[in-house]
Amino acid sequence: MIDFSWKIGGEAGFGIMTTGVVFSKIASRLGYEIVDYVEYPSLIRGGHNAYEVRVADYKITSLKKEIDVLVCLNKETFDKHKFRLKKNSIIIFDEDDFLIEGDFYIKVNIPFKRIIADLKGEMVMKNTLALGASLAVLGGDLNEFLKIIEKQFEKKGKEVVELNQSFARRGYQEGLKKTKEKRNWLAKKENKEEKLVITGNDAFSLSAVIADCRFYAAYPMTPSSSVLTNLASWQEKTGMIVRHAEDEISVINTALGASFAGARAAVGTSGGGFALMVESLSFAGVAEIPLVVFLASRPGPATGMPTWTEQGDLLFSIFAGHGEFPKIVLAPGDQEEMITLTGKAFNLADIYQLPVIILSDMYLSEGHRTVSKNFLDSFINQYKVQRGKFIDSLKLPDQGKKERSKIFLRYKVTDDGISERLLPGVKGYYYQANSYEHLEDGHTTEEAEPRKDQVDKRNKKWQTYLENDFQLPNFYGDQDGEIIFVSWGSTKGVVLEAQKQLREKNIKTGFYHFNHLYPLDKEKIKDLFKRNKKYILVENNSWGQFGRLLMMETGIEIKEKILKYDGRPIMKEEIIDKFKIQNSKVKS
Amino acid sequence: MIDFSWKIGGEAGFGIMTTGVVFSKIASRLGYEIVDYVEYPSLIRGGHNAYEVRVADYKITSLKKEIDVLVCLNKETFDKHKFRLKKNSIIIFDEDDFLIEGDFYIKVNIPFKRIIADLKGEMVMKNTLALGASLAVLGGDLNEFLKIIEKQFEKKGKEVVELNQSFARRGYQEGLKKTKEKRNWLAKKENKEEKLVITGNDAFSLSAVIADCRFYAAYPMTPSSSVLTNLASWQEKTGMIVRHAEDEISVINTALGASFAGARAAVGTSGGGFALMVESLSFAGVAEIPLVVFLASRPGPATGMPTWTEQGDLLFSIFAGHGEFPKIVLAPGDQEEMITLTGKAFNLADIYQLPVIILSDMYLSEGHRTVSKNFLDSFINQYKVQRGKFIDSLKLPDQGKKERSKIFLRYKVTDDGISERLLPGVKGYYYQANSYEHLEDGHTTEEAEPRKDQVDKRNKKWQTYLENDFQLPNFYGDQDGEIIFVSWGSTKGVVLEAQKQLREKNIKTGFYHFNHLYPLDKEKIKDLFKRNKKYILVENNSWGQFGRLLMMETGIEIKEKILKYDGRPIMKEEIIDKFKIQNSKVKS
Amino acid sequence: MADIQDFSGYNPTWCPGCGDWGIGIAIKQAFVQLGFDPSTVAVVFGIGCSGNMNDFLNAYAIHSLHGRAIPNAIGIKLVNHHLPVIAIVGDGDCYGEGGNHLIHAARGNHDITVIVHDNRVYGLTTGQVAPTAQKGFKSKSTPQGIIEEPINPLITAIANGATFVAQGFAGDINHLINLIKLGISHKGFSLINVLQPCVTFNKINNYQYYLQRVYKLDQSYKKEDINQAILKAMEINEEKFPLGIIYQRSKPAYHEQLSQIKESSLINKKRFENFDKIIEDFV
Amino acid sequence: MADIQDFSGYNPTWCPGCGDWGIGIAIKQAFVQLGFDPSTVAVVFGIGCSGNMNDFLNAYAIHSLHGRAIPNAIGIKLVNHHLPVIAIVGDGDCYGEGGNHLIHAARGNHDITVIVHDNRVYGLTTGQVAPTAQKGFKSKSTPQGIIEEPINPLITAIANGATFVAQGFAGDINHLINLIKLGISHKGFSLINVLQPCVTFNKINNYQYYLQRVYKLDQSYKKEDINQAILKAMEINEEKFPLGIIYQRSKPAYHEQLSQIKESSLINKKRFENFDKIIEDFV
Ligand SMILES: Cc1ncc(C[n+]2csc(CCOP(=O)(O)OP(=O)(O)O)c2C)c(N)n1
Ligand SMILES: Cc1ncc(C[n+]2csc(CCOP(=O)(O)OP(=O)(O)O)c2C)c(N)n1
Ligand code: SF4
Ligand code: SF4
Ligand SMILES: [Mg+2]
Ligand SMILES: [Mg+2]
Repeated sequence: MIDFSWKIGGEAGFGIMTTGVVFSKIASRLGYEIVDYVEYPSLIRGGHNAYEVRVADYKITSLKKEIDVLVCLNKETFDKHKFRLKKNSIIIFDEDDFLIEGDFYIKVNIPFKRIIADLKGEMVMKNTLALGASLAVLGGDLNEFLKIIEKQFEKKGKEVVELNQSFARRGYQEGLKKTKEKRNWLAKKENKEEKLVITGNDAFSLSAVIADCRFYAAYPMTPSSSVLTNLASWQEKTGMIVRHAEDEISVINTALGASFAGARAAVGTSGGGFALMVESLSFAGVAEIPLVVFLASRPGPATGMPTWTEQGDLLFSIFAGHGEFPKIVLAPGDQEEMITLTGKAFNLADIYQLPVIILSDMYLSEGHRTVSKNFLDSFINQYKVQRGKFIDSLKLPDQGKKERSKIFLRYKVTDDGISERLLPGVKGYYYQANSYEHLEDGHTTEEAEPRKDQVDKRNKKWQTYLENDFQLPNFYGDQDGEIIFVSWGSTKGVVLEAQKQLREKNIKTGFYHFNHLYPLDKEKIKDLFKRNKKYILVENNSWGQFGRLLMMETGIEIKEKILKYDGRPIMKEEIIDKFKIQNSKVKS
Repeated sequence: MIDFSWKIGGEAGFGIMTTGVVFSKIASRLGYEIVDYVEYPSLIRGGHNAYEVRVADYKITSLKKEIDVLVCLNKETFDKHKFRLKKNSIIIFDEDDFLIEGDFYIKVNIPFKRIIADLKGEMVMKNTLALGASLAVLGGDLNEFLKIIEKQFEKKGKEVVELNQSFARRGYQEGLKKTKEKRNWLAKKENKEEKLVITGNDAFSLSAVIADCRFYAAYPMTPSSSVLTNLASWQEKTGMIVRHAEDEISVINTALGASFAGARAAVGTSGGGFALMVESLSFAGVAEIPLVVFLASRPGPATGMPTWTEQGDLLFSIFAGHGEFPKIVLAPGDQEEMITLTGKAFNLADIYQLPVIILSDMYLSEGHRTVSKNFLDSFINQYKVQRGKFIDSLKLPDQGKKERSKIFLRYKVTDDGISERLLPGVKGYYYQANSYEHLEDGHTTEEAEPRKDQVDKRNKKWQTYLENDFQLPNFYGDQDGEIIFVSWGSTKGVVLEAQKQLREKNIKTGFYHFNHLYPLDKEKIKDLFKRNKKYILVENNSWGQFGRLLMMETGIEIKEKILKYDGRPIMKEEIIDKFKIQNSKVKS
Repeated sequence: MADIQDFSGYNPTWCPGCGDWGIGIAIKQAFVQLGFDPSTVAVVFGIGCSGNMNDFLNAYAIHSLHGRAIPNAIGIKLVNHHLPVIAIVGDGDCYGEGGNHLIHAARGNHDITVIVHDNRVYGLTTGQVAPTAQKGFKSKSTPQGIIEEPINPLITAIANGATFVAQGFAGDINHLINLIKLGISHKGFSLINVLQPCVTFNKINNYQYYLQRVYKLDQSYKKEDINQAILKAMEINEEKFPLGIIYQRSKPAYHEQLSQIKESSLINKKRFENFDKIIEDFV
Repeated sequence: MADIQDFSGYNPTWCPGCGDWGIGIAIKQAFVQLGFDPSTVAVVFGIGCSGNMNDFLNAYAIHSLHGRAIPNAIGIKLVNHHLPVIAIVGDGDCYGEGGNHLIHAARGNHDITVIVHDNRVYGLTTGQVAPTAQKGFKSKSTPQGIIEEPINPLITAIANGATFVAQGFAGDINHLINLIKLGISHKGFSLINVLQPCVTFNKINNYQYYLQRVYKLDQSYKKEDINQAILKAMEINEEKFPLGIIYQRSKPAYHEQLSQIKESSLINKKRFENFDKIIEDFV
């Protein structure tokens, strides 16, 4: 069984990130599963940059604590990660840079600097050397790397391609030279399924296109920005219109205009930008304009830690917006769920005519995973664009001699809380989408009765949603386990891995993973928690926000909590360790 | 016992509002207690405008349903309020305008139009006539009215004063002429205490000045705007600087700059404006800059019903802001509480170095009440400006030969979560207030440990607050009542009145009124709700937001709810009626 | 062919004599003369007395948030560029709360027409200063007189890429009708600043005030000369108010520069389904 | 007397060759030459590579939100007007996200100095267009080239009341030091737009580009003539970049027009306690 973790580190601004992605892609092309994670400062240069890839020949869903191969482009990398090394970890480094004392580790000395000086290369090419060397050490195939280089530098001409390839080869040769033990950790696998290597942001971007989203507006903000980059770069192919607006208020209001005009529309941002959109979210609520909001969190408050991860915006996003209006909040647990739930979000926004928030975070948004091409294809085949009560044509009104255009009852009170929504521009009708309280025909009102009716109508949508589209948490693991983990969103993968490891120790656990976060179906969820088990909440924040939401909505209180809020994702070891302590406590 | 309700109505834009306030003031000066309420559309002209004053010679805290005197400046007023009239209600109206059929009511016909035509007055003077006539009908004294007119028109010259006074007299005479029964409903009382007639906004404004708030910024928004008007008009006296900025984002950021520089600062707005401030609230949270936010709600979502009332922003305001940071939310129940809690809010903001929100709503913000001058004086005498760990001087650092300025540990980790805050400009030191996560000295950090320490430090403030400054709900009524009402903020008065009336029917009730809304002390509150009683939640919104908060924070679920969300304040009859039905249900 | 009645919704609730009446009539008349019908035009209203026109004017419409009409209008235009899109806004709305959007919409030359009710006050919130208020103007929020100088929206728009910048006067409806028609017909970003007396809260900048200070640009005025236009627009700082098109140039509108919608409007396009074309990047 | 070392915080993390290095040195040098000490000056930083100077420059400081440095700076100034207040911001920061604040701060002639790092891109978020980007500039957010025209911040400021509007170049540090000193010494709103090559994400507007296109305004240039100044500022549309003070006039600053703080700064005033004076209105 192959399962190792490779990490490269160096000074920020020298191509570490690209190198990491290329490594992940190579591993995937060779037939392996990957989970990766990047650490970088909110600086363009200076500071430390590191990229970690876990590779396995079976399904994996989180990182692992031990680093098996560490590529140190500088000494800091070694110092920072020393505590995660095992005795026989492989260290690829340059002895001209620094020395590693003692008998630990398998040391692979590659004279990066000297080679670059010899071949008159640039400093960034350290990466190419390092990747070549890594492949050699791991017993990998160089070809995929060479192909990727070719594609990457194609536009810059043959010479550039060849130069870079020569560095890759040189690194590979050096690596082979320095490797005594032959490994098959990256040996090319046969009969491999076709796979994609994508981040959560990529998954959102792909699914938005599949869902026929035609308008995307954004203002760059880490960790959501690559959605903007993706969708903008695909514009000519997909025909989507992408607007990088002057600020987030303009972003959401352009999208609302677009959605009013009939196009599926979305916006993307992080907590700070989302905060600026909150007034307009309320506008979407009262005017009943569909919108998908992609909110990729980073640790706050305020500017916080822009390039790190946290699940800190849950309660904020749920209650965001003044006044009372329905919204739906979904939080995918991984790339696959991001694909399916994004598709669903666009349908829900149209069906219920309200804002749907997709909650992500840096860990999910910027980390890569392998996703099988089959999975995506079957999603594409199954996906139906459901626009609910949106209508794009209507019989011309017949009103006697002069055929005057007629007002359309945009906010008609109905049993399910949803009214027909007419495409603006359809001949013979008109109506206004009103930010004031309004009558069924959209005109402003301040009268008590219609006000009450419209509030009831809007609130009703939630009930309809709960009946038709809400989904209970997924359950993983053993129904008869004594311990039940409860988590949401991006913490899914790490809990699954912790469960696996615990099972190896003969500890059976169950796991409720929520991705339909709001609204919640009180009675159904209460049922799930009826059994007398030990529940443990796992969240990447300091308040246990989902635990509080669960308490509010269902009265269920989870007292045991594993909370992490230092900007880093939770490691499976942290769950297992915590669990041990708690367990021993119970016993003592 | 005097207890009547007077209401005047007419077309918007014709001085109804001023007339109402003047009536309230006259009643107060004559020695009575008042509660008033204004109804006006979000239009400058057109639409209906009405002003209602309840007057009594004992303490009253809400409106009453029956209208005893209705002044109709147009027919609409009569039609709209007919359902609230009793058989012997007094109607002051103009028969040239419309006729009232049947034998009901005490009809007082005042030919407004003809008099105005005769005396060549302007249409607005209808109000003066009507007020004069009202005083006559009620057995009131004309002098106070004449004095108020004098003060009001002073600046426009003697002639204008006299013209207006002549209308007042004429109205009074007409009123006397048409009154058969002599009443003493507004007879001047002796030995009366000096009283003020103030709105919730006035109370906030006064208390902000008393609390030494030196900087106020706002962008006009109903129903908060009169705070801006008040504070701006007092600037020359108080020395406060008031800025009407270009938008709400500028409002809060100017105030944060002012607060950073050492001045007590506040901002005021309604839900929509508050929504725009939310990103910066999070900034105040992480940078630990004190700020008082006055949030006067109106029915949302979005533009909603600008001139009406609702308690719809509770959960939004509590969870407003991305990331996790502490804030304090207070919701005064009436004018007196607005005075004391505003004073407290400025102290809390300084002591805990965080944003403190004062939640009001249109009903509290724009309705008048009598407040005794003694109450205010004793508040002024007792009030202490407590600035917590704010320091405005520090010994010069001694650092050897060259005395370089030294960095001040602005975010020092302490037991209570609060660090010293140095006045910027103090010689020999410097520091930055940082919107990024930071070290104790304010420099940006992305390291795990200091991040965790700062999150813990900020969260700690809540605990310190709960120990030192949190207050449990006030209890009113009978400890042994079977029924316990639970409400918050501006619904206080109406519940108190409902209790009184129920007691008259021998139904004993208790009432927990919350004004320290967030954070809540879980254990202490759970204790309060331990007794097996029938709890009834009273809220002016559709979600029962406080009920949900209570559930989240304490696990207490209140199933019986009286919720109103049509833009109107709750009437005591609505509580009593609902109560009857519920009660009878219980019996059947 | 639609007539005035087609566009007439509720009876306006503006104060008698308010300049908004004139603007309202001019807009409806312009729509009629352009051959529009309520179902063939999109209007976005801001929040203010100006924006209250939402209930008086029939059209496919958004009654937006305070300050946000412009981005809404841009969104509509990009999706359905065959619809004419008009934003009807206040000076507090568009130059205060939403000031940033004005600049950036101008930069993009988005093909929308922005009609600003310049009454130098916040009418709907009962009389605070707008960014157009004259220095020293006393209002509820500035009882000692405003310290700020008025904004110059005309130059701000011209210097930042607007291709049609005009000024009208609510007291000259015929002239205004024409201006609005020209603004809507212009392909690109059109700003029409309309001098609008607020009879209730602005006792200084009333009809008389403007009648004495407005004048019409004549034939000799070269509206395509940007330098001249800017100097012309400077005159409002000296309380002289040129009426007419102050600046106009022809330049492709934003939507005309999008290859995506060369063939058909965004809303009418067929769904993109060639997903493999984008998936290949991730293998 | 403080020296450069007093103002030097952490070592900058800007890319080698980035124009921010030059701006950083110029600011520190100007502070030293003006006789400041870290404890006698207030600085507000925006969010961006530019704003990252927060950790490299010692002073009483706020590291603000993206786009909000200007209102923070105004607040500080009004409370403690004896402190010089400088805002150090990016072009995305100040002309994009915070564009509205620029206009209205200029209108108020608030006595703050705004130093904008004009690199025509968003540096910190790794290379999207800023509002200053040239039409057609290709970036992560505009792979087909930006459609919008660049903002003209100089005219925008001048036309809306700024009293000191200047342009500097990160490649001419001595000139820039002087400009910053003059801007800070000027009583009123000062905008200094600094042309700043971003060597990493803007391969077009690099040092060469600017060296070929910048020129210094000479003695004969009349900086107090507003019409001339605006025409001068128009030149940037043609890729000519005048360096120096483009416009300056003397006018009371906002805080100088507040009677409340004639005698003493707001923070140093005695507490107001004559409450009956305001209570009487309510009897
Ligand atoms: C975010 C927000 N802030 C404030 C308000 C309150 N408000 C409504 S209209 C208005 C100003 C109206 O002035 P203007 O835009 O000039 O329009 P006018 O009434 O003068 O036509 C304000 C401040 C609001 N609705 N939303
Ligand atoms: C509200 C908000 N939106 C977006 C961001 C993300 N962000 C950080 S810096 C930046 C742009 C930086 O560009 P610029 O202001 O030009 O500064 P530069 O890095 O070029 O110096 C953005 C969009 C943010 N921090 N806050
Ligand atoms: S308040 Fe002014 S702007 Fe509003 S309707 Fe009346 S006159 Fe017109
Ligand atoms: S990315 Fe550009 S602006 Fe930022 S530090 Fe590097 S060169 Fe300078
Ligand atoms: Mg206005
Ligand atoms: Mg920039």
